[in-house]
This record gives sequence, C-alpha cells and structure tokens, in this order.
Amino acid sequence: MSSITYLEAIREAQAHALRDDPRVFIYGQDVGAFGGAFKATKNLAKEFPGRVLDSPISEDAMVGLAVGAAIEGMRPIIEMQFADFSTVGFNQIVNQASTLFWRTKVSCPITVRLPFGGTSGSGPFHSQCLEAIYAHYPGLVVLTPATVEDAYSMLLSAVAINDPVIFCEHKLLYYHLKAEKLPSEALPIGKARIAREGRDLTVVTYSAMVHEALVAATELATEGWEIEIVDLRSVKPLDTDTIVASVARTGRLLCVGEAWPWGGVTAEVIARVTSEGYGLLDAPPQRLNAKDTPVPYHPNLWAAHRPTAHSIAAAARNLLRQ
Amino acid sequence: MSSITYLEAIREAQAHALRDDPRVFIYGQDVGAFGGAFKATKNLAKEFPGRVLDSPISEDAMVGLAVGAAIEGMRPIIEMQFADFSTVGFNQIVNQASTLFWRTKVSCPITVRLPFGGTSGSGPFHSQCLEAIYAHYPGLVVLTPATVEDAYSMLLSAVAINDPVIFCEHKLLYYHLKAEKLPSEALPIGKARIAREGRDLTVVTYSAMVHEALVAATELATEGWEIEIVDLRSVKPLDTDTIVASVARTGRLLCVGEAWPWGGVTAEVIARVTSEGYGLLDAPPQRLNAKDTPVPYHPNLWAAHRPTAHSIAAAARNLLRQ
Amino acid sequence: MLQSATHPHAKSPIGAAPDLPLAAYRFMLRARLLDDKFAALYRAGKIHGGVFLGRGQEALSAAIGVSIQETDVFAPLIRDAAGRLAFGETIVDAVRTYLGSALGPMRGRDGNVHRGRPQAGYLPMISHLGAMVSVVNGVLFARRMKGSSGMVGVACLGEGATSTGSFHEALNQAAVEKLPLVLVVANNQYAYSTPNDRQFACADLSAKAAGYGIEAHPVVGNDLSACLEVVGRAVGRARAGHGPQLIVASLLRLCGHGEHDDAGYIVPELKNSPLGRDCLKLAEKFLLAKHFTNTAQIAAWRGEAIREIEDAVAQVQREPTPDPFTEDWSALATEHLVEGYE
Amino acid sequence: MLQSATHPHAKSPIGAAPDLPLAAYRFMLRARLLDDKFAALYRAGKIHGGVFLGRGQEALSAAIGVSIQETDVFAPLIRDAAGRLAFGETIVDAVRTYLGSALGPMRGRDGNVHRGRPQAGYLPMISHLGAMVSVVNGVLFARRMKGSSGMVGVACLGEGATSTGSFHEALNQAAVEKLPLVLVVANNQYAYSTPNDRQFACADLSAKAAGYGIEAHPVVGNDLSACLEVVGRAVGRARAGHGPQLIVASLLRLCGHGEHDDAGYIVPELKNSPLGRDCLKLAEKFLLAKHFTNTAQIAAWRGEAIREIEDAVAQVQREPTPDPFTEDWSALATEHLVEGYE
Ligand SMILES: Cc1ncc(C[n+]2csc(CCOP(=O)(O)OP(=O)(O)O)c2C)c(N)n1
Ligand SMILES: Cc1ncc(C[n+]2csc(CCOP(=O)(O)OP(=O)(O)O)c2C)c(N)n1
Ligand SMILES: [Mg+2]
Ligand SMILES: [Mg+2]
Repeated sequence: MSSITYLEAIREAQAHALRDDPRVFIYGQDVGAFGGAFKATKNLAKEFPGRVLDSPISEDAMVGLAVGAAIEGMRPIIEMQFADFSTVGFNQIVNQASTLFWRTKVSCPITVRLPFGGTSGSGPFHSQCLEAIYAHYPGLVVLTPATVEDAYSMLLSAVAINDPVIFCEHKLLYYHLKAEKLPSEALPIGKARIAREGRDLTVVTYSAMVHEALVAATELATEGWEIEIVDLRSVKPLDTDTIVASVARTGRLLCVGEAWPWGGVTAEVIARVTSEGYGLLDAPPQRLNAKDTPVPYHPNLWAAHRPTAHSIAAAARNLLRQ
Repeated sequence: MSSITYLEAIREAQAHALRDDPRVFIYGQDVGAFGGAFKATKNLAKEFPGRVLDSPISEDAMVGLAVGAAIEGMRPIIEMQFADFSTVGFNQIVNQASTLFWRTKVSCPITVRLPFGGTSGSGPFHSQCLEAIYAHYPGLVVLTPATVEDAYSMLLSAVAINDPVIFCEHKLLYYHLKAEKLPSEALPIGKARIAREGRDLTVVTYSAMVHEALVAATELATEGWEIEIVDLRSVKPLDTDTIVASVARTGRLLCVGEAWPWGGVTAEVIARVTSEGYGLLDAPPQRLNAKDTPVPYHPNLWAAHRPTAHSIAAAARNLLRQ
Repeated sequence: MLQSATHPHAKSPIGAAPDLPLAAYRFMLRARLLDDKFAALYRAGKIHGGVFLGRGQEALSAAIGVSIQETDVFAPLIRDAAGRLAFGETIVDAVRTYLGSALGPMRGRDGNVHRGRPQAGYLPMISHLGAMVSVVNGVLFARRMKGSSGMVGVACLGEGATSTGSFHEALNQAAVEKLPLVLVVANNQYAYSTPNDRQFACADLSAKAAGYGIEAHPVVGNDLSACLEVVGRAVGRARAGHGPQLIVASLLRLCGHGEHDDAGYIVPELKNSPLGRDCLKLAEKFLLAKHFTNTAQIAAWRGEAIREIEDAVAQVQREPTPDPFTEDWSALATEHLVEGYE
Repeated sequence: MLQSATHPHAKSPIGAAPDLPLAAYRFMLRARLLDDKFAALYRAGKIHGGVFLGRGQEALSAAIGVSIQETDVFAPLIRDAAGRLAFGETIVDAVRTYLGSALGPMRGRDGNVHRGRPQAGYLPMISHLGAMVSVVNGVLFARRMKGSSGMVGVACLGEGATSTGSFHEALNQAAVEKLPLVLVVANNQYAYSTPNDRQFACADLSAKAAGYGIEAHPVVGNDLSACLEVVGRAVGRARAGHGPQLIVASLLRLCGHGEHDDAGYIVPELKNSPLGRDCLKLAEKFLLAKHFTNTAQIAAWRGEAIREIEDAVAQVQREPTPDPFTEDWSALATEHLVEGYE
C-alpha cells in the first residue's frame, strides 16, 4: 500500500483485531456485506464470516448486546453510524457498560466507535462532538485520535483495553488524512503527544483541530512565533503532565476544541493547568470552542461555527500580545 | 402554612402555574392521582382535572410529546421519576427540544423536572447529578435551586421561559429544607446569589452543596476565616460577573460540585475565572467534586464519595494557607 | 392536501371521481421531477451534503398528502417529497433547503430533507429515526386539550425505523391516549443496505398493530389507487375517533439510500418482482386506462412542473446564502439568557 | 434451578411427579419469608434505601428459577426473590446486599435488588427498566458464537417495562438473531401506581408476540402449576431452538411498589378478584390436596427457612461494612488509566 487514509487505518485495525483475537466481533448498522456507511468495515464480513454483523436500527439494544457479550469474555466493537445517534444508545453506555466493572468486578471491554465531528453540509445531526458528554461519566475511556497512525494504534489499544472505550473518529479526517504506512509501535493510551514544538505558546487540542492548529502554527511561524501543539489523543484520561510541562516551557495556554463551549475538554484542561500549574502561566489561559448552537448545515455557517486555523491564529496572537 | 419545604415549594409552584396559565400541564409517571414518586404533584390531578397525567414508562415519548405540545403553544412540565432515568429520554431533550427554536424559530417552552442528586442508600441509579451533561448542549437552560424560595420562584420562571429548561431539584433538600413562606419576588434567572459574605475565599457552588459549604463556612469562621459563598442558582447560563466580582474581593476560589470530576460546572467556572479574571487570584483555583465512580449505595461510601462540609472546610483551609 | 381553487384538480374536467388520483398523480410527477433535479444538482456538485430521494415511493407519499388537510399534522421523512408537496410545501421551499438559501424555512441552518414549518403542522424531522412520532402525538394531544377535534396527525417511517425504541414508545403512547395518529411505515425492504431479515422477524409488520391495540392497514405501496383507498380509510378511521392507525406499505425504493449510494445490495429478485415496478408509471397507465387523463395532458403537466422547478432553482441560486457575520449565533429564544463566549 | 443432591426436592419421598412443584413451593416459601424479614428490617430502620418485595409473584418467579439450569442466564427484576433463590442465590448474599455488607456480591456499592454474579450468568439489574433484556441477548449471542448451544436466557419485567424502548429493541433483536430468550412479563396490573389502562391499550400483552414474530405464552401468574407448565414449555421451546418466547403472566402484587408505599391505589375489584389470591396459599392448598406434602412438613420447612434467614441476618450484621478509606475509588478495570483527582 503506497499510502493509507485515516479511514483505512480504522479498517485495518479492525481487520487486525479480528485476525488476532477470536473474541472480537463487530456489530452495527450496515457494517456487514455493505461495509458500513463510511466503508470502515469494507470486506470484513467476507473475510471474517459470522463476526461482522448488521444490527437493526436499535442503538440501545446494540450496546446492551455488546455488554452481555463482554460479560462472556468477548470484545465487541460497536459502530454507531454517526456519533450523533449514540444518544439513543446513551443509557446503555453510561449506565450499563460504564458501571459494570465497578459494580461487579466483571470487566466490560467494549469499543464504541463514534464517527464524529463536523463536515461541510452535514448539519445539526450528523456533526456532533460528544467526547465531553462521555468523558464526564466515570467508567469510560474516551479516545480522539488525530492522525492516521493513532487511528490505527489507538483502535487496536481500544479493543485490548479491559474497559468500555468511546472511540471518537473524526469524519473530516477519514479520506483526506494520509500516512505512508501503519505504525508498528505507538505511545501508550493516556499519553499526549507534542505535535509541534515551540516556546512561545502552547495550544492544547485534539482530533481534527490538531490540523487546524498546525496550520495556524505555520502561519504564526512566519510572524516569528513558535507555537507548541499538544495533541491530547485521549481526552479521558487526560495527560495533565505533558500539558503542564508544555505550559511550563511556554507560559501561555490556548485550548482549542470543536465541541460546544460550556464545559468539556477545554474547560477541564484549563481547570487542571490553573490548579496544578498555576504559577507557570504568564497570561490568562484562553479557550476556543465551537459556537453555542447546533452545528449548522450551510458551509458558510459551518466554517464560522467551528474554530479554524484562522481563528486559532487570531486567538493565539491576542494571547501572545498579553 | 407555618413552614414550607423545598418539595412543597415545587408543588406550590406547579399549582400556581397550572392556576395562572391554561397552557401548563404536567405529564410523567405516577404524577396523576398518586401525586408522584416524591409527592411533588400531590392533589394536583384532582385540583386540575385532565391537566396532570400519568405517562407510560416511556421517557423518550414523554419528552417528544412535550415538544409537540410546545409547538402548539402549550407549556408542559415533564417529571422524570429520577434524573437518572432522563438518559432514556436523552435524545428527545438534546436533539429535539434543544434544537427546535434554532432550527425553526418556533420556541420550545418545556420544563423537564429532574429529581437529582445523592441521598443515602440510593445507589448508582437514583443519585446522579446530570447538570453538566445538559449544560454542555446548546439550547437548554439548566437550573439548580438551592433554597426553598428558589425552588419555588425558579420553577415558576422555568415554566415561563420560552426555552427548554432542565430543572434540577435536589432530592436531599426535598423534606429537610424549610422556609417560613414563599417569596413574592426573586432574583432573575441567570443571576447568582451571594449566600454568605466573606473576604478571605470564595466558594462557588450550587444546589445541595450550598448547604455543605455554609456549614463549612461557619466552622471556618470559628478559625477566623470569612468565606464568601456564591450560589450559582443557574448553571447555564452561568453568572460569570457575580463570580468574578466575588473572586476580586477574596482573591481565592474554591469550586464545589456534587457531580463527577471530569468537566462540568466546576471546570467551567474555573475556566471562566482564569480567562476573564486571571489577575484577581492570589492562589491557584481549586475544585472539589464527587469521586470518579458511580454513586455508591452504602452510606459509608456515599458520604465519602461526595464533598461534605468537612471536606470543603479542609480544601478551603489548604487554599487559605497558599 | 386538497385545498382551494388554485389546486390542480380543481380544473379537472373529468368530474368528481378522478379528482383524487389525478391530484395525487400530479404531486407524484412533480416530486419525481424535483427529485431528479436534486439528483442532477448533486452530481453537478451543487448540493452540500446528502441527497435523499423518494423514487418508487411517490404513490404512498402523495396518497398521504392528498388524504389530509391543511389543519392536520404531517411529519414526513426522507422519502416524502410527494407528500410534502401535496401537504402544501412549495417547490421553492424544498429547493431553498437543499441549496441552503437564507430565505428558506431552515435558513441554511438545516438542510436537505430536514425542513418543515411547525407552526403550520408540518414538522421538520430530526435525523434520529422514530423521534418524530411522539412529537406528532404531542401536537395532537395539545390540540385536543385546547378543544380541537377532527384533526389527524400522520407520521412517516421506513420499516427500519420500526426497530427503534422511539417508534415503540410513541405508538404505545398514542394508543394509550387514543390519539388520531396515522403511522405510515413504508416497507421498502431495506434500511440503507440492511435487508428485512436482519431488521425484524415477523412476516408482516402489520402484525405489530394488535400488540398496541390499534388498527392495521397493509397496502401495496406502488399502487396509487390502493394507497389512496387505504390511506384514506385509515385517515378517516383516525379522524372519526378510532385511535391510532398503522399503515404498512410494501414497496421498493428505486434509488440509493442517498445519491451517494448505488444500491448494489438490492437483489434482482426484488427489482424484478411486482414491488419493483415504478409507481409513477403504474399510476400513469391506470389513469390513461381509466381515461382520467391523456398523454398530452401528462406531457403538459410534466412541462409545467419542469419549468416551475427550473425557475425555482434559478431563483434560489440568486438568493442570499446565510451570512456568518449577521447570523444570530444563539440557540435560545430568550435573549437575556444567551451566554457570550467571546 | 434444580441441582445436585443437596437440593431440597431430592429428599422428597413422594417420587418424581411432585418434585418440581415442591421444589418451587419451597423457594416461594423461602422468598416470602425473606421478603417478610426485609420488610421488618425496613420498618426497624435497619435498611438504607428502598425495599422491593415480590409478594404475590412468587409462583411465577419460582417457576422460572426451577425451570432453568445453572448453565442458563437469568436477569431477574425487583420482584424475583423466589427466582433468584431457585437459580442458586444464597440467602446470605441477598441479605448482604440489602444490608450493604462488604462481603456481598455488590460490596456495598450497589444495594437491595441490584445484585447478581454476572460470571455465573446471574445478571445484576440496573434500574433503567428494559435495559437488561439486550444484555441477556448479548450473553446468549456470545455463547452461541463460542459454540455453546442448548442454553436459554430469561429476562424478567413488569408490564410497565413493556412501554420502554429498550424492551422493544431487545425483543426485536432477539427475534432477528433467533436467540433462546425467554422474556417473562409479570403483568401485576400496576406500574408503581399506574394502572394498565394508562400503560398500554391492547387487551392482552401476549398480542405483542406476533409483531416480533415470536411465540407467546399467557399464564395465570398466581397458579403455581400453570406457571410451572407454561414456563417449562416456553423454556423448552427456546432451548430447542424455536427462538424467543414471550410469557405474559397475570397476577397482582400483594404489597406496595416498595415498602414505603401502601398501595392504596390498588382497586378493591382487583384485590377481590381471582388475581388477588395469594399464590403461596394457593400453592399450599394444591400441594396438600394432591398429598404431595403435609402441614407438618410445611411447618418444618417454614421453621428451617426462618432459622436460616435469622442466622443470615445475624451473620451479616457482624460482617464488615465497606470502608471508604480502603475502598478502591476507581471505576476502571485498567489501573493505569485511572485518573487521580486530588
Ligand atoms: C436512531 C438512528 N440510527 C441510525 C440512523 C442512520 N440512518 C439514517 S436512514 C437509515 C436507514 C433507514 O431505513 P428505513 O427506516 O427502512 O427507511 P428508508 O431509508 O428505507 O426509507 C439509517 C440507519 C438514524 N438516522 N437514526
Ligand atoms: C426507564 C425507567 N423509568 C422509570 C423508572 C422508575 N420505576 C421503577 S419501577 C417502576 C414501575 C415498574 O412497573 P412494572 O414494570 O409494571 O413492574 P412492577 O413494579 O409492577 O413489578 C418505575 C416507573 C425506571 N426504573 N426506569
Ligand atoms: Mg427501508
Ligand atoms: Mg407492574
């Protein structure tokens, strides 16, 4: 394979997991012969007969079934057709899966794949970022890979982890993001990654916003600013150490997320940094999130609703001036 | 009435709303002749025939019906039997009700009453604090009254507001919290309240935790510390001005919440204060939340799971020493 | 919806009997041509996001639209272009939503099939399948509370949506409240790519009605007269106070799930079966055989519709798109409760 | 569950025929006495939180328990003390959970009816009604995937829970997968205070089965022999590969929703109807009439059970309660992913 996309990496990780571990199976709408709405399970039903199964349109029962199978030692992967639809399977995730181990000592190794995040023209119900909703609940691990390599290695880890994992895969990265090859090793889950080094300001972000931040950093570099970018990779657990260490170097913190502004990842990061690394900041920490409305359909509105390289650069400039 | 409880205030507010506004009706499990699991609708079915109705055990359809009725200009009050069960009506709240006005200009004046929060012996599924979950979504107003007076006046406001309101009423306050009489006027929704004045440290909190904080403040007063307590009343919108003004006076911030620690109200408050009122702090802002596990059943564990006057006082002392 | 003198069938010279099928047919035709246009615009890259068509389902959808009235409630789904037009939606509104015009009912905030005017009893779907049914219940419930009677509410779903918890809760709720809900399930044999045998295990979805204590109406969904008769009857039963009615129509979708999908999964057996026959052609044949109309008239209608669609597209393409700078970035109706985050 | 030589019925001198009813009866009796004890402890303020009893529903519940095997799956609900005991739960475990012993299966983390041992196919309910059914599906699905066969899974619900979306999705899922699920609906006429006419509109909940393409088994729920026969048959059908089975038992709960509730809403017509008769007394009468046992034997069993319950309570009251200082405050199985918040 000369190059591989983020989406193909997700498919490959699932193929790998199915190949290596007989306990793995995939269950979701249209994941079987059709290969999934995004083709993330293309050919897998054929390659692994009886282990990649179409479900009815029953998100609650999909997750419930996965929990039951996990009790029996299986490692189900549930594909939600869009993250947005996980709200109808919500109860089984946040009350059934997430409490099982704590209540019974029986672990619940399920992976719920959420194709998430905004893409142009997708509108309020096919664009949502729900990582903060899941991260608030105890008992869940919430992953948000930003690169092809992480999509692959973190999905493999997700399946291997003995806890329910909410795997947030960004639809905007599916086709466009490419890598030369799949990684053979990876940072452990729970470790953030320095996506770009810099000494003037730290941008903490994750998923698709890492790429917006990288573009902003390149732009700011032409103005003489060196921006450090921390890619969280995992929003729960959150790698406070790496964040604080970066802020210790730069003295300035801008948190960027594509989710809605109230609460969420950016608030949590700021709360941690200011509680634990207060003296390190030379200026007030700042946040940049999506606007506090549903995600709009029209590309004009959509582009203004979410942070972009442009708005990140502007926020960074403001902060650098303080 | 010589004195009135928090629960009675909620009942009275509903009676008042039903009396004054023919558009109001109540729909929920056992709210009719039985008067509700907590008796918050006691006698209302008799007093207002045909307007206080038992629903099937169908939280999704309960909220859906309310939205439809709101489109027709009604002002339904939905009682969830416990906040915890709103997870099965979740989708209709966060995708149907919360988006209606934004999408169509037709407002959605529904009130969803969530009897919430921990009480001893109630366990993981009858104790949850879900305010942060709802506050993260655009299009919802999330209220958390801490006093009998606020329970009354804020519920009246909730019904009058032209948007969906998540009304978080704390079960621990239902029977024990009492007032002499119902208020005739009240702070507007969106305004926080200084529950106690002080100059050494600001505790920002809400709902039942206000009372734990008050006890802690009394204790700390004997040690010579004057603790200011901000009762948020509304967690969305959040009254940043009142918080920042208090922190400006005290220089120290401790945020206390009964919800789980990742994200949520306390993170949001700290993110706002440090972004907008950074120079005001003389010490790192601190948080105190519940532990990151489901809410335990056993009273011993439960008492240790949530913040208490004792742990609040300890955290405040630590912070005062910095 | 049949209304006023401007309605096409009002001009029909053939008398009372053919009115309804002719009216329905004209909506079918307009919907088909509108869908064709959307497909063309999609292929030309002129539409952002997905395009979802009702090809093959127009008879059922139009039958619904002409069987209800302006004062009724209608919650169409993704394959209901015909029903929408028949209920009174203008072609311009449909085009505006697909092209994201700021002047459309959704003002570019929502798109494609997510359109409606709730004030007019025309409910704009959210994507979550099954979720609209209880909203229809709520409208009916409120109207009854306010003293209205004689109205009905129609909610449309695919057979795949019968697997949702929402469908079940709402249908049961309607039955308990004895609401005049008509739930129309278009069983087009697939939910996206998923065939019926992976979706449900009963032989016929009408068998569900008994479990809710409501009445069932199976119908062949590509037969316009059958649809008109059965939908008419079900709507009549609901209107007369007999509680919720479940219509289950058997048909086949003659397109992909969306225009991005070639529907390669639809088995030839079904395509070649009676279900695979195009309802529009069947309706034409029927109307011609009955001498309710003639080919010249049909050609004229087609021409009219095409002109109207082209005009609408041309008009909408000149309309303003939403402007992020003047956009009101607020999800609340209550202005003073809106938070600023910048 | 009938197992091994230590099982009470093994000592029965009367031969094969009475074994099952006698075994079931003894579980009913033990459950009733255990429930009585919980009620007494509740009144004495010795139990934190609610107490939920199965009074009046023991015949159905015990019939389930004795009709399945250790290798089956069981997801009881709040009124299934009898079924739990019959499936192998010890009285000590039940008492431990109610009293919050650190040694109980839930270690004081969860309480009262929220107990089980998932490793043993005995699933601990979460409170959200209907949510356990698809979990049973998952266990059965996984076992089948791993090559097991011949097992069944029983999920218990009240009639109120049939209004949940979870119930519907799970039952349909089981039907599509043709899983050996036995779904037992105890229609005790009320969901908390809500009477059936506010809960559903079909005459008989068994009518739901056809809509899922599964088999239905109505039964009079306070008649032990009827329950044994019908549950036995349904379990047999599921075990033999005939897919999901829906049992609908008609009965009346002879207590409040919980012990805090005086059930004043239950109408006298129902209390005085055949449904209002106490299944335990009816079972006793039946067993005596058949000469399967005698009053002395019953008195002895009763005495034994009371002693066992009293001993359990005495033992558990001496057991450690959970200690917040040594408690592992972590919700994850994966230690290195646990976050510290202090
Ligand atoms: C709750 C939910 N889950 C998943 C989806 C994604 N989805 C959109 S349409 C569709 C298939 C619908 O099939 P059906 O109900 O038969 O309608 P049809 O498209 O055949 O008309 C799916 C799975 C959704 N919209 N809502
Ligand atoms: C989804 C959900 N909503 C509400 C409740 C609160 N609740 C607990 S038991 C109960 C009544 C249950 O009635 P039914 O299913 O008939 O069982 P029964 O108590 O009669 O045995 C209710 C409403 C719940 N547990 N789950
Ligand atoms: Mg379909
Ligand atoms: Mg019941």
